[in-house]
Amino acid sequence: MENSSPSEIKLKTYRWVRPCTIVWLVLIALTLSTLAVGKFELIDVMGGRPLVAFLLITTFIKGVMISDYFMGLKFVRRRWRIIPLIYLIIVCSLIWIAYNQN
Amino acid sequence: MSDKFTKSMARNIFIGGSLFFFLLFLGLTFDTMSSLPKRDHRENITPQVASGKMLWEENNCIGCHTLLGEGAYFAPELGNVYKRFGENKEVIKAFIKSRPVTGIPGRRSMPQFNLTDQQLDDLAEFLKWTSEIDTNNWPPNIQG
Amino acid sequence: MERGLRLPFFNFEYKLILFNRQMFKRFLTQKQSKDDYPPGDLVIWIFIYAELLVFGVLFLAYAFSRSNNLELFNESQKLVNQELGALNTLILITSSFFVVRAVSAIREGKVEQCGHWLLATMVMGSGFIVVKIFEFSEKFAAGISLSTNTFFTYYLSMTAFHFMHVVVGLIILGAIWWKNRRGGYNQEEYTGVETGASYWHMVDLVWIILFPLIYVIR
Amino acid sequence: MKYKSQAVAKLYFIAALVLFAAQVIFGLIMAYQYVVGDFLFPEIPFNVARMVHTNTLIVWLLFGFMGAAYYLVPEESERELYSPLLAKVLFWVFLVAAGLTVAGYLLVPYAQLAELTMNELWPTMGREFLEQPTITKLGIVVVALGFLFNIGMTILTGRKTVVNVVMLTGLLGLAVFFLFSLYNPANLVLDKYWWWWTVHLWVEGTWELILGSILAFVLIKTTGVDREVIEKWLYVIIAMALITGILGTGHHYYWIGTPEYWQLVGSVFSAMEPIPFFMMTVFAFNMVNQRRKDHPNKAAVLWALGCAVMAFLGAGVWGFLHTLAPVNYYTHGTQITAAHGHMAFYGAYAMIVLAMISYSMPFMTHGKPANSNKAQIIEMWGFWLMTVSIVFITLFLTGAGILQVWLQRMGTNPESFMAAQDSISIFYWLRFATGWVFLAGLLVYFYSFFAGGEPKEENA
Repeated sequence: MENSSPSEIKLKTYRWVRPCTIVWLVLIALTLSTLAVGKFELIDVMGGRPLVAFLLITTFIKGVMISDYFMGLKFVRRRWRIIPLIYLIIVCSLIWIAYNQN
Repeated sequence: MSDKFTKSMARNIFIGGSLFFFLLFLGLTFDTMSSLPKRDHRENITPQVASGKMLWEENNCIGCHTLLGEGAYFAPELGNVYKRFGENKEVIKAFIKSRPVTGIPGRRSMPQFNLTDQQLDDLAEFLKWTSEIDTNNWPPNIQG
Repeated sequence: MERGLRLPFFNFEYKLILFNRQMFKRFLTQKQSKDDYPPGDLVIWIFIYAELLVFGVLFLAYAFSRSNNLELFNESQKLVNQELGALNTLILITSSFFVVRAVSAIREGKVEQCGHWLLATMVMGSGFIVVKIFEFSEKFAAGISLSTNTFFTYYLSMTAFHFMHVVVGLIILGAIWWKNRRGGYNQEEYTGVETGASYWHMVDLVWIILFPLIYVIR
Repeated sequence: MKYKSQAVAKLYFIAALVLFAAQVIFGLIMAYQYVVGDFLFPEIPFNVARMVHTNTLIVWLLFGFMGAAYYLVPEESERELYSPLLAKVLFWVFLVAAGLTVAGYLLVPYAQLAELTMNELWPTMGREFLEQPTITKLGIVVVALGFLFNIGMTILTGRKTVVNVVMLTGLLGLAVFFLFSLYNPANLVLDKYWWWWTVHLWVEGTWELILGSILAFVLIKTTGVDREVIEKWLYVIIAMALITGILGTGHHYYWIGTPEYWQLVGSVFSAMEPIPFFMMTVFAFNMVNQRRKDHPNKAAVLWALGCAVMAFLGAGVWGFLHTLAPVNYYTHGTQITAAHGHMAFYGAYAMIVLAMISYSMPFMTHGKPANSNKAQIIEMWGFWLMTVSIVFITLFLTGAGILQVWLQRMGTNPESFMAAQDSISIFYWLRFATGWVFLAGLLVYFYSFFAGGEPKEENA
């Protein structure tokens, strides 16, 4: 299928630029929160489980945002969007399971 | 077939990917080569051990035995035979020397190699050296 | 003798499981035509999935061997510099943002602007490399190597493996920037830029997972 | 077959099949020696039979690859072979060298063969798969250089297609990595490290390129799907093969004295090695499903599809069975390795050579695209007999391996090697019986060349 018609591109580019700036800022905020958790040894202070859950959820959200907005999978057929989604779910949940093993 | 999948990009991935991973492999090889001297006590390789290895090769022991798990699976593992025979070179030498020429009826038989005493000692020395390689504690038990 | 929608890789499963769903769905959802394929060349996406799989297996190997010798991992993790890790994450996220701007620029035909955004991405990427080299030299100076202990085996092998991917990413972006400078891309033909961008996002996505897992989780 | 110089491949294929038969016969001798230890002792001890078995395997596969190259390169580069005379000369040089070496193994004790061939000047003998005397190894290097020159000149001055280029890359890689067999240091750990550069980077590196390009050629010719599509997928498959295969060498560096990080690198990357084989299976079936013409040579298509499937099972699944370090700790050096070896070698490499033979022989014997229905049916009987018997040999050896691991490697009081071998002799008897089925399949396959009947024309 050839690229969509010029007017279509206009719409898509417009929609692209604005959200990706927001996404960028949100990503930075989440990264800083992860650093904060690490820096102030909150995990040792407040116990590991809730905070690691928080970390994994923020990682998951960051991953989904990157794959949807930055990689542009949000504007593509659903089957391509599912793959990174499932990947992130599996990796983050298995890390959570491994963390709780001991 | 969709045009979204061009042959030139596939070729680039092939060339780029294999070069990339070959460079990684060279890097790991370099690291292994520089850290091996600390692991395989190569300083103990005396001329005797070297000639023992030559004997091991020239009599094709690898044709029946495994050494550190690699070789033929017909006869026992010899990487740790020095330890299995009670850390005693004489037992190994006696075993090789005493192989019957016509073999043991109905059993897996080791040929008689007619080695001189000096050769037997070299071969035992090589097997002793091999048993002292740091193989990340393989095999799982003394049986090998 | 064309048979239905031709998807090279998934065609096999779709034929077995689903009655030809795409044709049916297309008639229903005509409101806004989604692209059939992700941006960039499909081969890069096959490579991306392979790399995600490798890194995924490495992450899980790290996680499960961490739970086996917890004390060693927690102890060794103290030697790891979290600020540098976080700085690198911010760098990579920003470089990803720049490359998105580059793609949207070329989509609007602004070749000049796309070149600038690509340059910005590469500058951030080299920033990541500088920080990484500093971190590695710090570790090697402290006598830490691949064989020090299990934690550092994982730490060094994963970060070095990712580091090499950033280097390759910079080479790809450099090639695209060079082709763009010589007018290789325009509003009609920009698949190359999207391909490089998708690869770069994969490198960023992998680091997003790697940073909390190795640097923070204790 | 557009060019008459392609007929040179027929010589190579006949030699390949003769050596294949020799390999199977010595395989049977060894299979019986596993159960009756002193069979043919001391005339042909087990180690001599094994050397002949493994060396004839490698040599007949090399003959097959060379024959395949001599057949497909002229057709791909659309010009006559650079020098058919050189091809014939190299054929006889290689055949004589191989024959002398095997005769040397059989007639003279190995130590004496080493003396005769002055091994002490440049010792490279006595290592698994590389037992040939040094002069034979140098002979192989010369033959390889001549062969590469011949093929290279044909490709460089003709049409360059992906199949051609990939075949040349694979053959060049094969020649380059063979050179590592000439390095044999006194330090056993170094010796083993570099030994794997020849063995592993052959069977899980360059040979996969050769396998890919021959399979692509056969599929292009038999399914008529346009070349662009097949060549795109060829590149993707061999890219994945090299990406996973190169670092996959690590799964040999677990227990030979190399640092421990190889257990991580080796496990992760070799666990991914089945992926290219899976892609190859999906690719082969996809191409045949989308075929634009029904090629009369059904047997060749069967061989090509069978090769993709068996390569995935043997090299992929059975490889993954014992490639992870924690598993390999117990199964290293047991019959599990032998089981993987049998199915991987037959499935990936023997079958692709037989597929090429099955495709090209009709053209070379009577110029028609396919043999008669009768001949093809007999050939398919040979295919199924050989393939099914290899599957059973692998199953029996896997059973033997699992029991051996259980008895000899696990538990509090493990049995000695010999005691464990006696306890699993039932599997060796079953494997021995299946070996005869394989020989029967081979004979049926040979008979299919002489079955006669009216060769079939190219239909729609």
